[in-house]
Amino acid sequence: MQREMIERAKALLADGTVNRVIGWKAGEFDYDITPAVFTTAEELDAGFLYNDLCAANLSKYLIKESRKEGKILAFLKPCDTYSFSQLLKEHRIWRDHVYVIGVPCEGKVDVDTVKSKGITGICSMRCDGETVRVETLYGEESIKKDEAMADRCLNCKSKKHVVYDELMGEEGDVLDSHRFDMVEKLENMTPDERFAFWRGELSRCIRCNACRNVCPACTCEKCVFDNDASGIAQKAAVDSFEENMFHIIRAFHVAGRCTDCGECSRVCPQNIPLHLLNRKFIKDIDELYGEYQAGADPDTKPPLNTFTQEDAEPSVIYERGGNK
Amino acid sequence: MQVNNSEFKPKIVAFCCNWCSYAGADLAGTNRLNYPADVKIIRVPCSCRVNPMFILRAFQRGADGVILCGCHPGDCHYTTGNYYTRRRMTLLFSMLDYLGIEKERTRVEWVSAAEGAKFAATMNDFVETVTKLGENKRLEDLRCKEK
Amino acid sequence: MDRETLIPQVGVVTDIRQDTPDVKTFRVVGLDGKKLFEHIPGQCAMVSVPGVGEGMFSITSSPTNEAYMEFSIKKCGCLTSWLHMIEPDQQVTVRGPYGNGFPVESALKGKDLLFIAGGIGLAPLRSVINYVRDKRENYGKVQIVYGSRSKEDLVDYQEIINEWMKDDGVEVFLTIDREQEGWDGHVGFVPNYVKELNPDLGLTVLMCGPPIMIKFTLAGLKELGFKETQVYTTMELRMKCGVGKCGRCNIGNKYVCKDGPVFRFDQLDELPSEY
Amino acid sequence: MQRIGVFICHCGTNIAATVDVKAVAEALKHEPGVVFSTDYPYMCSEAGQNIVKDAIRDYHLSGVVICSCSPRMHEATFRKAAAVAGLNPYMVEIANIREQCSWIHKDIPQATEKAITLGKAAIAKVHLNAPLYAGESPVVKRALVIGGGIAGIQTALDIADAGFPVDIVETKPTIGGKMTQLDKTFPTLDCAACILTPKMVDCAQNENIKIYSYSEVTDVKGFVGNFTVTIKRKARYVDETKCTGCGICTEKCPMKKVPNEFNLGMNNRSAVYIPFAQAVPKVATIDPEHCNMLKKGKCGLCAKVCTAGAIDYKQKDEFIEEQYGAIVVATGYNPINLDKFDEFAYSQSKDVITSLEFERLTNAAGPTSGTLLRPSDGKHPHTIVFVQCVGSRDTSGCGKEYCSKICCMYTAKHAMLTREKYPDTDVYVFYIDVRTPGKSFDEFYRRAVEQYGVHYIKGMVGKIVPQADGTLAVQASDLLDNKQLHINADLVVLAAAIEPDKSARPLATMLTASMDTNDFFTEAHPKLRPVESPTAGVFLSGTCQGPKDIPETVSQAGAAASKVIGLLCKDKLTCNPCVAHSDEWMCNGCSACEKVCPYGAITYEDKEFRMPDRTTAIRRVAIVNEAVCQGCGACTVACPSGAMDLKGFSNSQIMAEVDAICK
Amino acid sequence: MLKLPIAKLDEFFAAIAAKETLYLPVDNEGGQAQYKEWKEGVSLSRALNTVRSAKDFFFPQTENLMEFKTQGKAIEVIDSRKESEDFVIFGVRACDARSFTILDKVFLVDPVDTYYKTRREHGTIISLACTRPEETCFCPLFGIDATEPEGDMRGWMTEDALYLEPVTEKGTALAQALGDLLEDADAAPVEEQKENTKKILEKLPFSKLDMEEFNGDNLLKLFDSPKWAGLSEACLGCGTCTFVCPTCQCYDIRDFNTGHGIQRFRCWDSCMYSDFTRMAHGNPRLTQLERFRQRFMHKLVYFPSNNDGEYGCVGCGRCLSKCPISMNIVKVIKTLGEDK
Repeated sequence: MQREMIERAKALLADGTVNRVIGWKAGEFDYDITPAVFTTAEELDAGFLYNDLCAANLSKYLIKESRKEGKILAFLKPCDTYSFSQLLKEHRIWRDHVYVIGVPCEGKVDVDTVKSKGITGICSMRCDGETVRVETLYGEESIKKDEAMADRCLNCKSKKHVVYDELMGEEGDVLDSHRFDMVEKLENMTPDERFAFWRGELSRCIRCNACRNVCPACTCEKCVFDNDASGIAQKAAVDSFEENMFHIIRAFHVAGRCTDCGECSRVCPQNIPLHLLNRKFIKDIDELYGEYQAGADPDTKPPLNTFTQEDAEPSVIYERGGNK
Repeated sequence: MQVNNSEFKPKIVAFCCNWCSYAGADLAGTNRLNYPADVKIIRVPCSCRVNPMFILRAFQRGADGVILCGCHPGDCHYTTGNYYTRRRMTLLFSMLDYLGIEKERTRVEWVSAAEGAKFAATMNDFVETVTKLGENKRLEDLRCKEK
Repeated sequence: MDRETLIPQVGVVTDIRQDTPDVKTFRVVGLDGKKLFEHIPGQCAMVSVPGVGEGMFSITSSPTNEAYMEFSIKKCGCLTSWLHMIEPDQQVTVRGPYGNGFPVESALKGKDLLFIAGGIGLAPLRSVINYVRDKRENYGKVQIVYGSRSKEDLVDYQEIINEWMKDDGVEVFLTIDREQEGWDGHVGFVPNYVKELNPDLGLTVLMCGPPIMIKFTLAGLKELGFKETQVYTTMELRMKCGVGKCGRCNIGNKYVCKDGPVFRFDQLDELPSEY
Repeated sequence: MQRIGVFICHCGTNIAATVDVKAVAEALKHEPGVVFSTDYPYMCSEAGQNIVKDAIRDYHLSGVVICSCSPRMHEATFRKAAAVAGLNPYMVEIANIREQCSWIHKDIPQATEKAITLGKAAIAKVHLNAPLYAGESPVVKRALVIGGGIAGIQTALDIADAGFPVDIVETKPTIGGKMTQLDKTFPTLDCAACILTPKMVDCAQNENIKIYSYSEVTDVKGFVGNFTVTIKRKARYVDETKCTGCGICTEKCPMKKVPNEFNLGMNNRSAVYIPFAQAVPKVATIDPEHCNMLKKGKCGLCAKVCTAGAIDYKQKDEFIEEQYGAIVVATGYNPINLDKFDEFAYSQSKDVITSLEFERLTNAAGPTSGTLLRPSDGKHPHTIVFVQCVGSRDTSGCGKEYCSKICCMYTAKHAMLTREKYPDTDVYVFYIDVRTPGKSFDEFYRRAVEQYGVHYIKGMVGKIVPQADGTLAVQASDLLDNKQLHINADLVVLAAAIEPDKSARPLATMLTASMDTNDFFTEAHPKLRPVESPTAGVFLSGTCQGPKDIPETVSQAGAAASKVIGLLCKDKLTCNPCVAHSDEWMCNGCSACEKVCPYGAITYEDKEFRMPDRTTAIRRVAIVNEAVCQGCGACTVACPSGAMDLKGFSNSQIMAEVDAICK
Repeated sequence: MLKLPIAKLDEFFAAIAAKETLYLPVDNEGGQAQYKEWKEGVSLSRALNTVRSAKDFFFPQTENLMEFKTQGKAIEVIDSRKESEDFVIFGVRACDARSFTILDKVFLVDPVDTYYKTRREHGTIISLACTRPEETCFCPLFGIDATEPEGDMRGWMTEDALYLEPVTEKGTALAQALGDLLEDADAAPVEEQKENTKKILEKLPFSKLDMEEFNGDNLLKLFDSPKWAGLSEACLGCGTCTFVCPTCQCYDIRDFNTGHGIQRFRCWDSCMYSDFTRMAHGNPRLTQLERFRQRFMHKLVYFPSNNDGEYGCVGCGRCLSKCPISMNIVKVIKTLGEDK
């Protein structure tokens, strides 16, 4: 696939369709892959990479890239296309400056997940069918691929590309994932347990803003939390309240717009399962206002920007689940 | 330490839309319908003006309960405002509940300009509920607590 | 015992003078009625209103003023707008002094001095000018070129007319950007005026003003034959925490809070162009 | 930081009896920024207002807080007083310490404490108030009426009578609408044409009225007082100014087999046609679908016979742009399509007709010249079955859930007229309920039953099966007698539900006017502003807002006209200054605000910005039309960045109040 | 050399905790190590290092500097600091142990930061030698010996014992206070462990990067390098690298109105944030390139040029494993180092 992508990119560069290519660039190890813009065939040969470790969602970069001169070729995985489509819907990307090639994704191996299995000192990593072979400072190890994948890939919502100019490989389908299982589990806890759970998680937040800055839905020119005039600007989550506030408001601001790409949880240095906040909103929206997948189509109104006269009353939350 | 609930005076912030609920609150006053002084009303043009930030801000600053009152669905002065409110607040409150914060501390109630009695009754009920819950601990900002 | 560098003292604003439509000069003393601390001309102090903000301002009064300090503050942001609303007896907090200041007791001593200022840029220079005027014997001749948008925008106009202009050995050249009724002085931008005046190449230049003025004046001075080693400026706007630790004020490896804010242009030349 | 004056009203004893007003004045005196604080028995009295005015001048106040009764009571009073004293009226805030404090609390210390808190909240807010200025926008003194039926005609006439120019845009070649197709009108049974055509003529002759017939609105820009409307004048291939309406062309036209829409296809017309004798404007129109000259370039007969030289085969659609101050929507209705009701055999038998077709069959100008004859064989029908509520009050999903309102009465009319003209005819009416709430309506219905012997049967028609002998087997149930009925009818008339005209929805989008799920336009307020749409400057007339009969339509038309006149009488509109405002540096153009705006007040612009790094960038940003925004604030919450804020109720103001209350 | 049988580890912790607050790396809910206060039942994490560095102890993410009370026109300044209590940090790795000397060069030079200084004086550091370095480690590059960490007392953990060696007076005092819990021991097992670890350290991929380019003389050349554009293009501008970094010390001072006073607090800030340098006159670092460059120039050029060649990096590798886009100081060193 990688070879094919490089050839196609070269061809599109050569015929002038595009003048840049955004993709993934190899790092020092197999897993430290950086999103990068390539402008020449040589650069592509030297560094372009696509494999089971290329996890970053490139769609957000296109906000800036599409505003530049000329057209850029973007390789997008199925879940990236949802983000891309949502960004188009919000007029954040200049569509005619982007040439999208959809590329297949079989789920990405996550180095942190591998490390959490006790494999450390990883110098190289290679997918061999369903097995991931890892070379470490301390010898060779192997791990099953599905044990090496992050939650977001294990519960992949769709292998279908919702927007593209060209597709490589077979088109996949929308999947029936179990992505709400954990949300449900939390819902079934008592409020005390839930409170304890979230305190345990959110108290680790260091307010590095990685979740926000990587999020393809967070595209404000200036975030309310950075804007002193907003009255709620905060920098370091000084009090536990501020941790809650930041994550509640952030989740609320992306509610109905979050495509559940899972980047927030991927980049969190503290391994906070932030996607569980977004998924809660998605689940509520699905249950209360009808199934809605952000980014799935260009026209439907985001659920928080529309209504029906028959919508549930807020008291529904008192009724739901009794005294859970 | 056991909180003595009979002495606990909750702080309640009530956001009322200018056209229905604020008028309903006025009517409660005109009819001398008593409700606890712990309830303080903030006038907003429409319930849809209430940003989730305001609600969290109130909790941060020491509110023990926040109630939002608007026109009945379908009667919004601006036609559609309270429909948005309804969705926004349903989701917000559900999220607070999900985080383990007592859901009884937040409420949305539709009160028309004619429902002075309902306004007073709602406030009495809400204050009672929040009083039972006691002080807001789960969504407090320790810095804002009087030392 | 280390000096507490971040904890401010409380100062009382004893007098507020409206200098121009958007500049006020505040006179500040300590709670005991005495001057808060000593300083070198060109040094700054952090003035703050708790809950509103902190701001770094150059101390515009001369160290020779034993009674009080003055800050000339232009209304531009949240804190400065707030300061413009206050009335005498309002307390503020002050910490400092910060920065190196002008080398009035070393490099500048005995020199002929040319001050070039634009707009509120007079504020840091005023401290030096008055210092030099008070210690006249230590310095050669003094020339001051000061320009502003209009007559009303000239800061310390009264002091300039009533004191500076009457001093021996002090020449003041005022200019305003556009013709104005009741103004018979020079009209034109500062850089051009400096070139017109064709100052003596032996002068040491102290310059402060808006970046665009600095840029063109420096170019003009160079054309006239001045060397960068002769020209000083101050970059106090780059100061944030005042102590050179918060990580903002550096230009390359130089920290404006500690190594500045007063720089000679040849020093700036060695630094990355990040200012 | 403001210089604030605080004024505590005793309201006689209304406040002072339970709130220690002196204590409140004293406590608030020490709040930051407060330079003056006092109390007075009646703040709203002239003397009280003078205290406020004097303090504003003497203490150079930049903000005023009045602790008194509800702002709904006296906010305007104190704002005016402040304005008189030279303070921007929006620098006044009211703390409601009567309705929301003294009147509901009995305990004096408690009420006093609450009053102080409310005062502090108002002070906190006023610190962040900024002077607001009500903008003004000029009013174009011309109205547009979309739709030339009785609703549009009446509205236009009333507006024109008041002296304002008004344009009617009608998509058909003539104005008149559905009413021209009706025979008699209930309950007085006067002839529709007799009462309508004079009004049509009035329209044509009124100097203030301009009729754009055979035209459509294709674009609407602007806002109340200032709409720019693009009107497409469809090519009619006849020069309106030259055509005399003599009709020679229609007679000579060789293409005579075009279904006549005026008679609902029950007879034919020529390719060049005048819809009916009293059409306004009375000019011919060439139907390009059927004209041989336009289709094949052969014929040209009409041009030859036209002595006025009005025929112009080269005519093109023309787009004109006009300015209007107000727009009235009068797009009317249509009977629903009956495809989904095939149990009534409408598509199978010519003798199953709609009520509107029945109108044509009984109309002297209709295909049968007013004689009631079966469409299939031209014979006189002896048994007629009327079926009510065909598609109305239908919860099955095939029809409409609402009641079409007019069917009960026109069916009674049809039944009665049939029995009167043809006493030998048996007339059955199947109904769910008969609804006759209207002046003389129930009397009318009873006359049909009692005087004319119409068989009213409460029940449903299950099926209609055309028989070999040309009759129609009607299977029905009689709910009162609880039995099945079989009637062999000669003619079946279906009272089809009515629905808004199809053009309404795209028009609503253009106007940013809201619609309900049935595509009826929604009112600004269902009770109190029934003829205004929520979009300022857009008014509703007739059935586009909901089913109604002619008198109701005419009265709503008049009401809409009076609202329009009220608007056009003003030279300038004063806007509510408490409107949304977008900070274009923070806006990212995501369109969330636009989606929740009920007034269409938000538009987007690609604007060029000079960025701090001296490059220029084109950014899509939201622009709020302050003349259209009503200040609800829905957009401010939809906007995640806070770029959108509401003047007078800004985020920081409300949060300052929250802080003060929770302190 | 002192020795503590591993079975007595809890006893050892308890003994310290009885005297002073003891912090040590503990596994948290996120499955990673984090410094937490030792309490009965808390066990030492087996992870190589904590996600957040140990700088928190001396330069916490947020700290209240002072309070203000205002009344009318009057202001009262209240130094709300309480006398800091003594504390012990156990398990600091060599990289973090070195980071304190780097922070000292910022906070303890004139004008001294008294908040930092007080904490520094009250803290006792028990460092712990590494035995299982990871691929991201490159402390040898900065002359740090992971087998012989700095600190008030240094320790080596073997399978059956904890070996300790007091280094400073503070360390000696602590060892003495622990009395008979510690016994004198032979250093041989420690030496053996060191040997083994060193073999791994030898294999570390980045421990021998070429640093020749990075000195004050090349300041302008490096600053003007065209390569910054490519290096910084994917940077998200988040603060992850700066917040996990043991030597990053940029801060912001802010006021918070609590409703009954103003709290002035200091909190971590990041030079990677877009409005970090936004000040009264504008923003001198407008693009992410400039901010990205600032961070690395500071660590690799500015800091050494002002501090006798000492780099502002200790090679702990946190930014390597935590950067969301896997851009890091090693890639910067490699890329810019090519231009010799």
